[in-house]
Amino acid sequence: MTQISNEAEFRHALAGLDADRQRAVAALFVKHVLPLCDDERIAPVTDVAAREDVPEDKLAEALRTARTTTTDCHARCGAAGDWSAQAGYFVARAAVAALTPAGQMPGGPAWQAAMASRMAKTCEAIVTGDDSLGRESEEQYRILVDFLNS
Amino acid sequence: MSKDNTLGEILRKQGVSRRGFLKFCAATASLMALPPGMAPVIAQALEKARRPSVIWLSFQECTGCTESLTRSYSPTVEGLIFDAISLDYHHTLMAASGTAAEAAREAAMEQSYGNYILVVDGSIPTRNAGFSTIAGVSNRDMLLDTARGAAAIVAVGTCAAFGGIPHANPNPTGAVSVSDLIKDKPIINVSGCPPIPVVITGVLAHFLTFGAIPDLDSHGRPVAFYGKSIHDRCYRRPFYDRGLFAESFDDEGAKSGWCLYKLGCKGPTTYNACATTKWNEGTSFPIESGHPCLGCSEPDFWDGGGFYKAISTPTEDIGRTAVYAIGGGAAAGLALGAINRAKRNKAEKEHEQVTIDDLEKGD
Amino acid sequence: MMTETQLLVWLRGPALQVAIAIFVVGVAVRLLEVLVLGRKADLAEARGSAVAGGMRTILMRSFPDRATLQRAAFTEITGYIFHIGFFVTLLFYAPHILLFNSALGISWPALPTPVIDATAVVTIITLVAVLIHRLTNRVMRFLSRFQDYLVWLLTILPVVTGYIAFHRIGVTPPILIAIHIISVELFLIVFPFTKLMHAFTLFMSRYYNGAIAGYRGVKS
Amino acid sequence: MSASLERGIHAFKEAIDGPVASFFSSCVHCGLCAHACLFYTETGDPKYTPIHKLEPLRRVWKQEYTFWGRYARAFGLSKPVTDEELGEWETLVYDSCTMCGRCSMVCPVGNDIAYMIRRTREGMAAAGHAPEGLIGASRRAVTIGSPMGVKLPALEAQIRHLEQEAGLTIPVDLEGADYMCLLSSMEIMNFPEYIGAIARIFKQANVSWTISSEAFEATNSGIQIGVSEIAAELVQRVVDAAEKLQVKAVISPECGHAYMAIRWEGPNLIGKPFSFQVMHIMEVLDQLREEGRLKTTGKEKQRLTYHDPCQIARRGGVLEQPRNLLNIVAEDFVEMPEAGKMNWCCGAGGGVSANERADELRLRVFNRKKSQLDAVRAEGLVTACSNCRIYLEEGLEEYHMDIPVTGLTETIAEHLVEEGEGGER
Repeated sequence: MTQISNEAEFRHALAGLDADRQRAVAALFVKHVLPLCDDERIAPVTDVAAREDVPEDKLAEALRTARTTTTDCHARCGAAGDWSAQAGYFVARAAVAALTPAGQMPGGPAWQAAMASRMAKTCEAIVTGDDSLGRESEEQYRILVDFLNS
Repeated sequence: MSKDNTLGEILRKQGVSRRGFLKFCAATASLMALPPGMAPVIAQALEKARRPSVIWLSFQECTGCTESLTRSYSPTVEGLIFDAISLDYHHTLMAASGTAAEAAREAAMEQSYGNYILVVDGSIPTRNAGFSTIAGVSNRDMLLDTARGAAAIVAVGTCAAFGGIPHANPNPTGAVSVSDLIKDKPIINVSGCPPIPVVITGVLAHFLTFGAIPDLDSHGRPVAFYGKSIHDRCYRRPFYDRGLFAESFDDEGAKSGWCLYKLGCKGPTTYNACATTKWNEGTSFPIESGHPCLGCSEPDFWDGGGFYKAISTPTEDIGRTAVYAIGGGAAAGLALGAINRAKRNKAEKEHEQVTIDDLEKGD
Repeated sequence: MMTETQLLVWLRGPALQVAIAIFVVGVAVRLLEVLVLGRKADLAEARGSAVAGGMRTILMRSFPDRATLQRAAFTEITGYIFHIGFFVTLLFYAPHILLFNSALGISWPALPTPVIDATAVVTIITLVAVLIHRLTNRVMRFLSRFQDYLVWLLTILPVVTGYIAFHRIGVTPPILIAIHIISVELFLIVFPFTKLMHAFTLFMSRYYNGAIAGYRGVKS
Repeated sequence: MSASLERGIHAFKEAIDGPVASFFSSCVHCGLCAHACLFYTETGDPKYTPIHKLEPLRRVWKQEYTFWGRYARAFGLSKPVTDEELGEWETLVYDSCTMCGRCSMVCPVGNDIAYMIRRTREGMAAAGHAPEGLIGASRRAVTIGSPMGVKLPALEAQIRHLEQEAGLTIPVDLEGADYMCLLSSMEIMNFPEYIGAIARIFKQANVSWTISSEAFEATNSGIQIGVSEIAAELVQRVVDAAEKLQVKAVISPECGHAYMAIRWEGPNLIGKPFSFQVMHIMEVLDQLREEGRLKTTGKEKQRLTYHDPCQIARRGGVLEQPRNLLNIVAEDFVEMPEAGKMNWCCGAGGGVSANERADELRLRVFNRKKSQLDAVRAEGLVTACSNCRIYLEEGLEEYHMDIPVTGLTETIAEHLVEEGEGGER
């Protein structure tokens, strides 16, 4: 039973996964923070990411949808920023990371998806001021451990 | 030779063969740019021409024109023509002098009133009659008096045609040309300093043949002789066209006969027949002898900006003007610049702070 | 009535003096009006040398970068041709050199007259092409005002009248030379009030441009 | 006192100096600047010709600062600038110009047109003709401290997240540190990984750095809208914070106009040289690389190309550094045609992105960037300005091009050698 208790082990474990498994665990991270995003396009896209045997074009099409959503909800330069909208933006970015083919993302899709999901949680924390939500990384370690053991 | 002989009889008496006479007429026809067919017409007219009476008045002149025309060392066909006319009055040439000379002139005027030819050389002083008089009569009065009965007037030489050298700046005598004083008579200006002999006789021949004056250009000069500029007919033109110029009077360029533009040649702005008929029976003409054309057949050639300064050079000291202008411009520029700078700095001092609330237009 | 000789003497004399005076004073005033306004010292920490940058741009801006050359080939090429043609005709035609020599005291060898003649023809044709381009090209037509067309005319006239005066086409030559001199004097008189000033201010403009960029370490 | 035409003209008068006068004297209406401006090349509309955008300033120069112009005005021959005209010119000066300076690089007589646009905006803003978006941003920048309203608590939450979850230390208000890092709101909101990246890099290279809680905002809406007083106020905050913390240098983050504002315009805005250096983050990283303090491993496999942000490269002078850095983390780094100091703008700089009215035009002219990218068929685009980054993403999205865009600092951070804490990566 691998134990993951810090960032290096977490990254190391993720890096060890092959493309499909990275996508699957990334989908789990995204699902975990999905409630923070009110853009309905992200949920189906995350499901596509979660499925094992998905044809290439389906994945690419899902990626394009996720990218479009990211572009739509990023904070506009110079406009008054809305942190809850930002949370949705980061969930979308997490979905994009999950669906991006392995070689194109520095650090790998799963790790990027995890980082983006944590950012979504931070944005939520800024809005609610409730610091307890800050332990997203522990949640992700647990998700990864369950995933590796399943 | 009495007056009633025809020109033809006189010439035969002097031994000019019919063929020689016809050759002269052909030469004159070609010279006058008349069609070859005109040669017999000229011959016929000259044959029958009554000996025209010619009065030659010399005013402010240097006798160069007369000299040019009457060189005695070689009898030329022009000379014969000249002898053929009845020159009734010419200071230099006539034997009589003093009152006899004037009497001859008055006699000639009365006798062929209305159809004698008045030839004038020299300009006419107008500022003070005393500058130039003949037998106590001022040039001006004599001209006006003699011109009244003239059939035509031939102003020989740039002085008579345009005022020439006496007219040159500052023109102390108030010299003017014939056409400045006489407005009601046909005047043929045969400019040049002196003019080409064959041009003078050519004009006379034309008048004798056709009884009218030849086509004239805007300056009253016969187009046949003054239609083209020296430059157009200059034998050195190819050098000009290729840009080969003599830099000084005895450099390689000058020795190889290159264009004299840089030495002040006024060929391009001078109208005369020098380049074609040349001088001294076709021996040469100024440019051929290596000296730039002075433009002597043009009005005010004496004040034409320097005989040895090229046409393209300024006639005033441009360098000095530029230096003064730079001084003036700099001063003005600094002053105006200072005003601008003060205005801009004042604007900055009076700057009204713009805050975020001032970005909206006034409601 | 002024005779042709008097006209030429006047044109080459007082009239030329007036034209030169207006030209020199005008240019001096325009240049000083710009220079005296000056420029505030840059307080930021320099990365490169402004002076080196300025000098460099004065030279290098004459050579367009490849992409601009491709995009606006016509403007660039015709621009070079008629500028070089204009200056070669002006500076290397023997009689012109006499003019500069008598005004400035310096002289230099001339090019053969047929070369100048050909250059003048090329310059005229190119300037006509430039006018057509200014009338038809979207951007140039949009930008052009009356002054652009006036300056075009005043620039081509000296070359055309000079060509005609040399080849003595039409009216009597002294008038052709007079017209040529008049067109040059018109060019000189109008010069300081129009974009012809670029012949002088472009050095300052390029210098400022290069200095601003050079200060920041960019070769502009 | 509300904005008015009279104040606008007054600002124009102040804005005119030697260079402006020289430039207007030199323009020959040749139209070459249009061919360098993507707003013209992609629309073909001659009104976007750069020099034409300066018409109001030109007329004020002519009527106020030339003998001939004043003379003509005295005789009523000249056309004074009217408020309607300024209204008409607003879209030309703000929506269709990012002050990218490409026109300034090609003008054959050397006119620095971007220099003059920056000054024209001083008059436009004072005359009340600045776009809504920029007015809002400037208001927020002055009142809240960030054009996007990012307050300190939000930044602190980000910092907390980075410290607890990524185990990094983000020193805030650390007096005597060597470097004080500024952040742009865009980074804090959209690309917070930048903060994580510099934290990791500086940790590895043991750089002493800090972030000031009083002045963490790098952007400067003042120079975008064209109100030097606002720009000076924003710069002064950074100067005060830097001097309070006695840092040796301030690091301008991955933001184009922020670098221009603090590095080049800053001292001139507040009227005195800085007591500290100003460096762009890429200059710092390149310096670390040279000093061997930037240990990276592995390289990006996909074909990467780099977008030079105009205010950093062409107008800012930071050109070689990104190349040096990319060459250590990218195997297949290719340059776009006309990259470097002649790079084409992303179309969103100089306040255009904050101006909603300009969105449609901005996306339309992005086609120029597209054709530049098409020439190298890149699989990844790296840049060093978060505004460029987000609007490159938007542009690529609009033209259906699947090219991920990443920040350079972040890409470097991904390849850092992780020492200690759980061994080799």
